[in-house]
Amino acid sequence: SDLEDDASDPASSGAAGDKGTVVVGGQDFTESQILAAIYQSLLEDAGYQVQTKLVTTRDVYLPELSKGNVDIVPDYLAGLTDFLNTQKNGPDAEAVSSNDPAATLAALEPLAEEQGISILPPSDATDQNAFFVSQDFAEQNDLSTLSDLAALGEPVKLGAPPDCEGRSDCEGGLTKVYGLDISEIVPLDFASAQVKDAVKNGEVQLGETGTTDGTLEDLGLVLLEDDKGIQPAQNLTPAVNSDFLADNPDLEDTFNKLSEALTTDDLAAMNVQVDLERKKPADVAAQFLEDKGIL
Amino acid sequence: MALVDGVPQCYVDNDWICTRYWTDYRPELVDASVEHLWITVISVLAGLVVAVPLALVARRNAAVESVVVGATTIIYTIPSLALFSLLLPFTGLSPTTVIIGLALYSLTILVRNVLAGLQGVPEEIREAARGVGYSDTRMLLKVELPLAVPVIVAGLRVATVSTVALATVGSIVSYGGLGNLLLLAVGNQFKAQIFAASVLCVALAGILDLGLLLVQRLVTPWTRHAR
Amino acid sequence: MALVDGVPQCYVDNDWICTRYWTDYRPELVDASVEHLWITVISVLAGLVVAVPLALVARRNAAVESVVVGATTIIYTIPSLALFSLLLPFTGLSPTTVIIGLALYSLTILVRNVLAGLQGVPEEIREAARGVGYSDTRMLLKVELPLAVPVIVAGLRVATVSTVALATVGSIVSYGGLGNLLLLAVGNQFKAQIFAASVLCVALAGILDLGLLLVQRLVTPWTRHAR
Amino acid sequence: MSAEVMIRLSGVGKTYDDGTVAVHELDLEVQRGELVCLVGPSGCGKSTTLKMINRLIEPTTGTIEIDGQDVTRQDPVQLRRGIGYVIQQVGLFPHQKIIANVMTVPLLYGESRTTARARARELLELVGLDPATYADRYPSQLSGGQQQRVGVARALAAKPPVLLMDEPFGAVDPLVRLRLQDEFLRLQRELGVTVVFVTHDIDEAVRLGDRVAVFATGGRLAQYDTPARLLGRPADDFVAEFVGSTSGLRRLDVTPLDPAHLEPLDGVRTGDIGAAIDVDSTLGHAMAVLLRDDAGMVGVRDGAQFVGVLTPNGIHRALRAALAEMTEASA
Amino acid sequence: MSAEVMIRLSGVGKTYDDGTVAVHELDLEVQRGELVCLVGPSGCGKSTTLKMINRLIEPTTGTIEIDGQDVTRQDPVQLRRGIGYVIQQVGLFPHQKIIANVMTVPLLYGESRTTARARARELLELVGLDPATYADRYPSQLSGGQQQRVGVARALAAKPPVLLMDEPFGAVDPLVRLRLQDEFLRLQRELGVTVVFVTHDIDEAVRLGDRVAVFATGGRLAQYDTPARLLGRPADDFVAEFVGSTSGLRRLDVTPLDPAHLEPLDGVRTGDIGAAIDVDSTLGHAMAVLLRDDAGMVGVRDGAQFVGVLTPNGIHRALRAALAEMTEASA
Ligand SMILES: Nc1ncnc2c1ncn2[C@@H]1O[C@H](COP(=O)(O)OP(=O)(O)OP(=O)(O)O)[C@@H](O)[C@H]1O
Ligand SMILES: Nc1ncnc2c1ncn2[C@@H]1O[C@H](COP(=O)(O)OP(=O)(O)OP(=O)(O)O)[C@@H](O)[C@H]1O
Ligand SMILES: [Mg+2]
Ligand SMILES: [Mg+2]
Repeated sequence: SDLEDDASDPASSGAAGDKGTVVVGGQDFTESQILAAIYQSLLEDAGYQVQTKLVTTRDVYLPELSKGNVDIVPDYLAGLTDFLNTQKNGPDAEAVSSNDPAATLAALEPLAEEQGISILPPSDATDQNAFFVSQDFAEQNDLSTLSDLAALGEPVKLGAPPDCEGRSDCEGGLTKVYGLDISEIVPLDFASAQVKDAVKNGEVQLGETGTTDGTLEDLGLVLLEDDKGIQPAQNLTPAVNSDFLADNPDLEDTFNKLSEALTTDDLAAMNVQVDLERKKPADVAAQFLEDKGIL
Repeated sequence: MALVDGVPQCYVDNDWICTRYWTDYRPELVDASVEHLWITVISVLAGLVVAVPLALVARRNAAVESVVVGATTIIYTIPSLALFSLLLPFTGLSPTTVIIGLALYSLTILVRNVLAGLQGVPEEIREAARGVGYSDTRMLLKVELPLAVPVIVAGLRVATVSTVALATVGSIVSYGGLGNLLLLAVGNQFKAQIFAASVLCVALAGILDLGLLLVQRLVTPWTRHAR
Repeated sequence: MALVDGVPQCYVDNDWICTRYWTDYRPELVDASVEHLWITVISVLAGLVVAVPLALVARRNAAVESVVVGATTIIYTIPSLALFSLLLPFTGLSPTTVIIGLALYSLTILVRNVLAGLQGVPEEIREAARGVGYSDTRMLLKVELPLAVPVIVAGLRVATVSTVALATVGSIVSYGGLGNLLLLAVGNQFKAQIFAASVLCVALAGILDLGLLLVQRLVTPWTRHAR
Repeated sequence: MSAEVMIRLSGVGKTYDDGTVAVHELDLEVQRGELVCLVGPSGCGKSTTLKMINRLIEPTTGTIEIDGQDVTRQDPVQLRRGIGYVIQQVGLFPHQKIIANVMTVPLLYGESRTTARARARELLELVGLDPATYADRYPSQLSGGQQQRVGVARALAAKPPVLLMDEPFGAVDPLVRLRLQDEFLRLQRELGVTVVFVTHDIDEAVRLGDRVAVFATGGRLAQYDTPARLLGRPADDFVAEFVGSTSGLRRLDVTPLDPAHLEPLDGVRTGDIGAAIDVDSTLGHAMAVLLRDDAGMVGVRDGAQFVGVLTPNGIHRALRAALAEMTEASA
Repeated sequence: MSAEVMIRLSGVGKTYDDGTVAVHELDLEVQRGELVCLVGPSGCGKSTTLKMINRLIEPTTGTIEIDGQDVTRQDPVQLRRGIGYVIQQVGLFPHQKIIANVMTVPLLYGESRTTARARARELLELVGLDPATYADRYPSQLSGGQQQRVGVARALAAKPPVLLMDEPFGAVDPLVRLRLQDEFLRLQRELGVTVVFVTHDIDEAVRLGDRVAVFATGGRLAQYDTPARLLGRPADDFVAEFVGSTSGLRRLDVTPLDPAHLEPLDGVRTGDIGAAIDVDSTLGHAMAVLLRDDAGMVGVRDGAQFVGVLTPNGIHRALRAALAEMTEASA
């Protein structure tokens, strides 16, 4: 529909359609949606016809990416690494991701290669997991880091997805690295309204969300700093089907330009625009590309 | 709260009801509703097309009935996530995945109601039909199915409404119709969108339900004349 | 692969089928199954208890029927996540949240089948009952409901099976029976647990379904004597 | 006298939605303890009339009173509890065994299960169905006539003051029917029940009815009279035709012997008398015996004593006399 | 002669699961074009017998042949297409209008809709239901007797070579029934249909049947004979009782006048003769006329010419003679 008078209708930019179709994959949360929209704009500008398919989990799009049903996905460095690692070596395999982006990338590349996936250079922008408490709780106990919380020495209930248990970037890291006493993991979705409610009304003390979550402040919640670095490097990186990349080598430049320009602050800002100002991801993406002078 | 100027107040307040949302997102809402509608309709029709022969096979004897009803039971208990993942390797990120899944779920309801409907046909009417030389097929088409229509349509209505609800799950493979909007909105607490998508879901279910009721009235005129 | 000694091979290989799992986790499996069972049974019974009066009110006139059926439709289209979040402020992290939610879902199926079943009672039998002086209540209890049993039980069976499946969603408030195990296992790719929980879900659904079938046979002995 | 009226229909009419006039301006009174038969051609509104009395169908015009009370002012359930009803389509409860179908009604009146069961067994015997064989069957395991008899037993089980019966013996053979009619009449007299009885069998109507209402197509009452007057003085051609050209013969079954029509025994040798019949036989029986053997006459006995002989001419005279008497009575 | 047998039951029996013997070792032959009536007390196995012929019920013993072919070797659907069937419970299709209910069968035989509709309208007229009024109603909008007639029309619509009818006129009044019987007999002779006709009305059986089979309880065949012999020489007490104590009277309706039993006109003045009847009337008609007026005799006319007078004694003699004749014939 061309009801929209926004200047950002990429489909109308000249060269559309003569390089064939590209399927952009991704997950259906705000950030991924914005990045998919940025990818779509870039690709359409490069003359492709673009279809975007946002799905719920990595399980769904990754096999499709390696099969070539999906061509390109904006993904997170450590998340992708861990996924491929456990897929190959089993759920109890030792983590090969770390808080060092270069090392993580080095671990990822061979794993991705095996699946027919190429990893383009990651951006500096990251979206790591993070833990939050209520503003009141933080003020009462003068908390700003996870170490502060551990120093309190009180058992805490953690609201996080069930897979948190034992993970080094979650319950495992919190107990082993920080020495937190986690009495119970209440299974609540990542960054969900439920977990935020539960923290706010004290059913749990600690909740899990992402560093680019723009909504916490409004809800009276605060992040605690990961001062001991248990969170692996979740730098944003384009994952491309290897065959597709081989057929379209010029894409690498396009996406490198994006990765260089993108920062964590950009992500948080764009998230706020979508999550709070309710702008459409496509519009936010177009604005971003224009501001950065990429398009 | 530091918000950019010109953002509509109801977005700022994150109101449930926000007329601005309905105009801003009209194309998305229309597209999603249309997708939701056709996925639902095709799934239920596919389910019905499979359910009727299954029910017919099932009523031949008690053992087959147990197997058929048991099998559809098992399908129904497979969580949609798992079912879709099972289908994914074969059908990929396509509407087919969703449609097959939804059709399979609707089977459970449809098979049982088709069976119950057929069982409800009075024996003397069956005997009269057999007596004048109706073949099994003809009796089915001309007597049993028409008389079973109220119960079958009751099943179709449940199946349709339930499919409208379940179709949202299709968002896991990006063909969830209004479910796509719903899931995104739940993720970022976009209440106006949650509300709009939910209302449209309900409206869709309501319209389909009403439509089926009218169809039933139309095809069972004899029930309107009291004795 | 550096693995701790003495870890069973099927854990190491992450096999789907792992007998060791079943013995190691027996208490968890039993607890989860029991929880699943009682949550399901109570939810469906609660649904039935509400559905019958609703159906009775509904059949008084077409307008009320539309309202009742429409309302249950609306409930059915509310995604479980949303429904549970709506209930959460009132009932908190308790089984009540799950049971109310599941009972509400089962309403849709039950109300329609109770209605369809009652409609299927032959007019001359109703007339005979009215003629000998049956009150509406007595006719309902002694004539209409018994004759509607096959259709009502068909609905109960769908509702039960569907509730067994839906009960897993209760895990979002940590009362999901086997769903709790399932969700954990999906989270950390513990295939033996995914398999065991799924099998138990299916078995539970199958057993309940069969149980209801037997109940139906028991309470409708007259259907066994062919004319 | 008006206290004696049990059921009164005044100007009762029923027009269905599509304009069909099923019953037209009907006035009908039934005395307490009376048995009134409704007869008439198929589709003339008999069932509709019956169902209006117990409010299964609401009349479009007129009023219906039972025992002086307007039925439309009464609670239909309470009303029907006081009225037994045998439905034309039989309408047994398919999910209940035969015994339970019959017990249904006494239980409704608050009888204990034991009493109800005993009464049900009694009634099954009465309608000729051995409880040992039939009590525990389901309706679908009975023949058409057997099902119908269960329906009658069910209606009788309540000992209701008013009984509406819609072709209750339509599907049973003449022997069983005769027996049922006799039993039913005995019961009806004994209990003093007021009965409205629909039948299309004019013989049955004449045999059972204290009065008979003949309906014409379109729900019009053509004649309402005692059987004797109906046969002797049909109100119009329609009634005459409906009651049948053989109406004189029908009277054979309802006319008792009259010693006045016997010929004296004088000069008749006992050997000449083929057979003997009782003095309180009907003419019909006399004629049957007369035809059976070749004597041309039949002896008539009062106890052990012969009182005369009956010849074909005697029967003719007796019939004629009965007809004349009727005509006078109705004049 | 054996080529003439259309339906042959040999040693046919049916025992239900619970041990009820519905039909016991039945041998029965029906000639081509013959109309056989089955009568007997309620529950004696008439319906069961009928349903075994078109395989709605499978016999437990014996064989059934139609036109020389064992029915169990035939496809039941094909078999039933050649056999019209009127079910005792009427069994109209509630979801089809009256006209569609009747059209059902011709359509089954591949007739065009136009032909089927025309035939259905014809048959509705035949059974006394005006198509203009009833064609577009649903079964629930008809009275009991009207529904039953639609059932008959439906079975006749196929012009089947064999017709099984289970109490087809049980719910209609005597006038309509007489008309239906006449129409039906005409049609049956015209088309040469072979009919097995269940009825509990012995009058109907005698009137319609070429032969009548009387069943006794327990599904035993008590007698299988022409109506005349059945009335004149009942095989046993059961048959005698069933056929009725008034069987002599029943004969009135089937026995024609015989000039031999008339008295001469000599010495009778025309004024003395009450009324006149035709020489080919039945005795029944004669008697009805005789009773109607006071003359004690009735004139008998052949065309314009009086041939004699009939007195009560004459009727008696005629009946006696008919009985004697029958007895000889069956001896
Ligand atoms: N399913 C059954 N199980 C047991 N007995 C049965 C079953 N169906 C019928 N019968 C019995 O078989 C006998 C014959 O039944 P059938 O219907 O043939 O009688 P009928 O001669 O047609 O009687 P009617 O004149 O009353 O219709 C009856 O005594 C009946 O009770
Ligand atoms: N729902 C209806 N709509 C229209 N006409 C109807 C309806 N029900 C019955 N009729 C008509 O009303 C008339 C009277 O019906 P009713 O059932 O009272 O007849 P009946 O005297 O009992 O006949 P039968 O002896 O055949 O049972 C019939 O002509 C019938 O066609
Ligand atoms: Mg009637
Ligand atoms: Mg029968």
